[in-house]
Amino acid sequence: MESVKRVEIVTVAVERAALLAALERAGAPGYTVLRHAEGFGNRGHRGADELTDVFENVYVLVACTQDVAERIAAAVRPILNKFGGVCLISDAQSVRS
Amino acid sequence: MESVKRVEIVTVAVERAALLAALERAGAPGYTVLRHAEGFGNRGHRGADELTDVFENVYVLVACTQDVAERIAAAVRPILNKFGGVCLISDAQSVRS
Amino acid sequence: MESVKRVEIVTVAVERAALLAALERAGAPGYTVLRHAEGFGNRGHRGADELTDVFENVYVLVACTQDVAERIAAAVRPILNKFGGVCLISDAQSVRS
Amino acid sequence: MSFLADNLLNPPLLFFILGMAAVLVKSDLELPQPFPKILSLYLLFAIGFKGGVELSHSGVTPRIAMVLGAAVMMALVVPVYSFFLLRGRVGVDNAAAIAATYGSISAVTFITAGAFLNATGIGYSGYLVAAMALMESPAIVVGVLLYRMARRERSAAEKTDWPALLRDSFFNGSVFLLTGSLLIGAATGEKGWEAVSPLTDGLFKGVLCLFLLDMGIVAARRLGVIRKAGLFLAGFSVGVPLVNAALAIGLSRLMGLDRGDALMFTVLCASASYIAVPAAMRLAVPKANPSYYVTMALALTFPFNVLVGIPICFAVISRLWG
Amino acid sequence: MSFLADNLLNPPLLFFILGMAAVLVKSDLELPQPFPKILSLYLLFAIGFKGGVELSHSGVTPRIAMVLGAAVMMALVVPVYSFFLLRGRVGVDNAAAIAATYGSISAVTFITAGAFLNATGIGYSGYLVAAMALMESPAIVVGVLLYRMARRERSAAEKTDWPALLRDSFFNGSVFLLTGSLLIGAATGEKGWEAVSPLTDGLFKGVLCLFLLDMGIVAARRLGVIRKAGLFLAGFSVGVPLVNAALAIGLSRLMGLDRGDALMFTVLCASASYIAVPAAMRLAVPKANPSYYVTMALALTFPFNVLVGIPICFAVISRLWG
Amino acid sequence: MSFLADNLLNPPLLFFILGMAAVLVKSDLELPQPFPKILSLYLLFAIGFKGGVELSHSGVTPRIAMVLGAAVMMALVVPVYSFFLLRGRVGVDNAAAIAATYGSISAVTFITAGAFLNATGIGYSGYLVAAMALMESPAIVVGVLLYRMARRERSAAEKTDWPALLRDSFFNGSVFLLTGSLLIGAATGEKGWEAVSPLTDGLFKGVLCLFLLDMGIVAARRLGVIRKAGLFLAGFSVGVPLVNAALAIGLSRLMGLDRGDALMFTVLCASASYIAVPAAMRLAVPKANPSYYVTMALALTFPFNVLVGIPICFAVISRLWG
Ligand SMILES: Nc1ncnc2c1ncn2[C@@H]1O[C@H](COP(=O)(O)O)[C@@H](O)[C@H]1O
Ligand SMILES: Nc1ncnc2c1ncn2[C@@H]1O[C@H](COP(=O)(O)O)[C@@H](O)[C@H]1O
Ligand SMILES: Nc1ncnc2c1ncn2[C@@H]1O[C@H](COP(=O)(O)O)[C@@H](O)[C@H]1O
Ligand code: NA
Ligand code: NA
Ligand code: NA
Repeated sequence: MESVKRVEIVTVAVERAALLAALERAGAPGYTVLRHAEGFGNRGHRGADELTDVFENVYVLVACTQDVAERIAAAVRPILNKFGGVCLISDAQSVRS
Repeated sequence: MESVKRVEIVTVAVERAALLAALERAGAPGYTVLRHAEGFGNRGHRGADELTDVFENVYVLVACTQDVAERIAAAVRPILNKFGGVCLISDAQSVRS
Repeated sequence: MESVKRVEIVTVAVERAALLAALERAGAPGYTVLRHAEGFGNRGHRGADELTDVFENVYVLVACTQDVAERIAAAVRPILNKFGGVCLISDAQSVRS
Repeated sequence: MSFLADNLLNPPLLFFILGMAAVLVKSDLELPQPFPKILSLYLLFAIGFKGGVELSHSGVTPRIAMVLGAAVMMALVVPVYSFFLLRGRVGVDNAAAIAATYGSISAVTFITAGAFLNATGIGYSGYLVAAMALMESPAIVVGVLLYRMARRERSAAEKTDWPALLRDSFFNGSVFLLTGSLLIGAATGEKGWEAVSPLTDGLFKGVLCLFLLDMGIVAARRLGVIRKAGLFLAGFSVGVPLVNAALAIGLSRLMGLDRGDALMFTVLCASASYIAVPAAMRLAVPKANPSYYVTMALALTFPFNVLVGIPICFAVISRLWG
Repeated sequence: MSFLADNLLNPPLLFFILGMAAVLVKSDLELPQPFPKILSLYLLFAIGFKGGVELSHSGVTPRIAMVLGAAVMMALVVPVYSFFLLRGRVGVDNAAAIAATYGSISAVTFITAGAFLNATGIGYSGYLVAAMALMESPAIVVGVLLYRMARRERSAAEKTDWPALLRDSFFNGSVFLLTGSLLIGAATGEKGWEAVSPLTDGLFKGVLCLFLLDMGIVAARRLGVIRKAGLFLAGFSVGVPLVNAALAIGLSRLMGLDRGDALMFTVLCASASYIAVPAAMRLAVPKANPSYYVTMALALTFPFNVLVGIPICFAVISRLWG
Repeated sequence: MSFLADNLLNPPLLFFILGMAAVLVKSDLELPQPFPKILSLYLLFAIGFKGGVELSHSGVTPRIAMVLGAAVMMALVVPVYSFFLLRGRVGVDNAAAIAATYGSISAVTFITAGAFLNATGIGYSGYLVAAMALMESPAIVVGVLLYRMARRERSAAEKTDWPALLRDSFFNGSVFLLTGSLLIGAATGEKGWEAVSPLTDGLFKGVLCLFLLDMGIVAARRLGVIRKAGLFLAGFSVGVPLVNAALAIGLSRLMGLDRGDALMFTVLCASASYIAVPAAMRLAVPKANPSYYVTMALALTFPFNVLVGIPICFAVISRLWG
């Protein structure tokens, strides 16, 4: 078991590729992506029931070190500012062999 | 960075609209919804492979203050009692500009 | 409210059935499954855009006691070793009636 | 028994069996979600439109009105007698849910019977689709009424949300699409039919094959849960449809239906719902166990009807009608 | 007004209304994702291929080149005048996004007009599909240019990522599939048509019914947000398409188009985009509020056009053309 | 080289190229999941059913039995020689997986070859679909056997779960659906064909266009990973299919197949699996790197075969057969 940071990001689906590239640049050792997230926030309801991806969100989970988590936070902040969403950081233990 | 509560709820998909309305009434500043969750619990396996939504779950994540989290817990409890599911509350740091 | 462990597992989709069976054997009182997860890790990008399930991941969330979490960790480790993925354990409060 | 064998040479039936076989040999074959839901919407759209177009030709004659009345009557009577048969054995909650399940109908059973008829060269009248639409919801309301009556004394606190229940019963997605397509078919008649028939008619049987393949997979997966239901409920899943079929055959004879219409009316009465009813029951009778009522309808009654029930009913009708 | 009633006996239109009705009565009917996206890809593929095959017959004559030029001109002019109409009322960001929305086109409106024409026995020429493909993107670029010019002084920091924007405008999925299918249709001609027409032609109207059913649901759900937009924008959503239609009818007359082609050209100019434009605006003008521009295009202009605009334009054209 | 150009005027091929182009210009065009999986199930269902119906006419003659035997033999021989070619270069794990990949077949290559033939006015016999079904699994078993033999000495701990492997090889979804549809087609013959052919035959080519559009996207995305594979494996991806094609053409001549059947038999031998094999290899040889074997089959061998291999083989066969 090893202490890690769990970083969770939700933002607009159209930024998915840009977000993942930013995560890799920030040194994320891996990530898991769940598409087709719906949501509600400052920009109203985002329905995932539309004909375009514009109203769809994406959810990404990263397990990483404190260091990388900070770099991710810095990289994600401008995306959140421009397109909306949230980024949560919490603690976890990672099971590894 | 700001300390927040992460509230996660899993319950039956047919209650999605009612759950989201309850969250908004309880003051959730936002939420993220992942549909088509499968699961297992007291009511057996819920497969998401059926022709009806009856055996499907929904997963919802809310980042909010301690206060709102408590109100959400109170609002969600009767839904969980009637329809099953879980509600977990944990701690996180929210990255905000 | 009751203190529980949140166990999250991400691994390859083709191992879903084996993983869930392992969770039940380890005494998980329930679990929630999100299919069609994409990801990145030691084995490269896993796209979920393929014609086969081979490049798809599955995300599983379990709320359980410390005890069960440890048994799950032990059960999941060989799967992660063989097929890749992550398993994170964190703390939460469970809302129950 | 050659009519049973004939039935089995129908492609849709064979795909149903193929689906069951896939589960048996642990193949990973599955139709990915939401494909099965899409196929099911397609079938409702197609069958509703076709029925509507035919209704636009026949109009609603007194004879048709009578059959529609008989259909609704069966949808009201079946849940009542089923409820009293069941409540001693499985409790009020499950009894209400199962009663509603057997009072309502299964569109896919109806459609499969249509394909069966078609293969024998016989047709059926479009108003039977209207009968199907009319039978889907009332049983739900009856089931919940019975439940409320039996429960009254005990829990004043627990209250049924009637507006939500009626909405779920009468406007639930499948009922709404079927009825809407029927009305649009009736309104646009032959001209509408020309526009949509390559989709709704040409592809119908092929799509039915794929849908039954999925039904076979789903039914076989559920079979595992059947032990929980026990012998009584397993018997109920086969016996009650047979009783309802016998009643329906009698009524058909009385109303002077022809062979095709008689079979379709019979199949409506004998089939059990696993789409509309469970959705409503979750809300109205949440303590009823879907492992019982869905499994019975989907994994026992449906396979029984499509494999055995339909050809038997047709054999009986053919003999009686001479 | 009988032409309005006629229009309403078209199955696709009736399914659009059925979708709206489903939301009104709170039915849980919905076409599960990604079914609507698939239907929309199908429609683009089918309409593009067909247009291409027809182009392979006609070739690109000077007359056709002129119409294509006029189409692009309208796509450039409409966003300019719209922007200046709007910026005082809703700010530069929203003005730019709405301007682009109304300069670009809606393929489904075009397709619905084609089905309407078809029901009256009139056809239209394949090059109009090319006009549609050409009109989709330029308005986006104009909208963003206007936005950048108005913003210049204020924010030097904020920069448009032009390569990304051009990619999103010209190579966005729907534009790309439509154009690609058009080119392939043109390249393979009659032989290609034979191979794919059972899919692209036979099923077209039936699929359009299902797609409009979904559009009805989505549009009705969005109607709730319309109050936010306010009376001015609601007026804009109906008024500007009418103005554009009038301009287009005049241009059609000048260019000597026949009735069918005139209607389709008019519909392109009068329709507003809710697929390609929003996707590009999210990136280029992120502060514009999609609750405004998407709702206007989807929940007001689209229903207005398909229910009222198309038959009115056709009546006007029929009268003028004599 | 006119046969190469002819091939390129086939709509399915052009859509494959369109898909690759979409990735190249960074368009966001994609067929949303699970649409591609559904299309792939449809193609297996359609091709299987059709093959079965034709088998019901021809029966299994000694000549057909011989060809089926030759097909299985090729599926056993190809992985053996491939394994020994590869193991020195890429290790035992990757060698086993790649060997199995090239011993097994790609249904879509087969189908594309059928469309190619069809465009030249030639048909092929239904039993070749049976050959395809028979060739899909054995190579998987051979690959894993070779792997176990090479590994024996080293790791007694690591054990192959043979029941799971055999299940994955012989009952994996795509093999199961293809074989099942074949059997149902054979059982229901002409009557079954009539019922399903509007779906399975009418739409076939159009659906193939959409599916190849997706294949083009997926293949082009994977192309990026190819550098990892290196020149040796890239050469293997093109060279081994050519060798297998040459062997198959020789065998076809020996067995006296006609031109159409010879081409289809050749294509089976020359194609490489990217659906059934990877699924089984993940479990049985988890250390083999899918970036190698899937990329080779999907991003090199498949495009090579459909763009160049099929027309070349056909030209050679046409010349040899005179
Ligand atoms: N407090 C929150 N908790 C969970 N998810 C949120 C929260 N706020 C925003 N989101 C997600 O982020 C998306 C964009 O947020 P916003 O920009 O605030 O509209 C929403 O649609 C939600 O999916
Ligand atoms: N301990 C648990 N951990 C994670 N998810 C759970 C747990 N218990 C229940 N669930 C989820 O909640 C749904 C309903 O739970 P239940 O009412 O206990 O059957 C299940 O199908 C799971 O998706
Ligand atoms: N650090 C990480 N954070 C989140 N998810 C991860 C991480 N590492 C791996 N994963 C997930 O596990 C899958 C398999 O991981 P791997 O075996 O490392 O390639 C990846 O495709 C991701 O979905
Ligand atoms: Na019934
Ligand atoms: Na326009
Ligand atoms: Na091969």
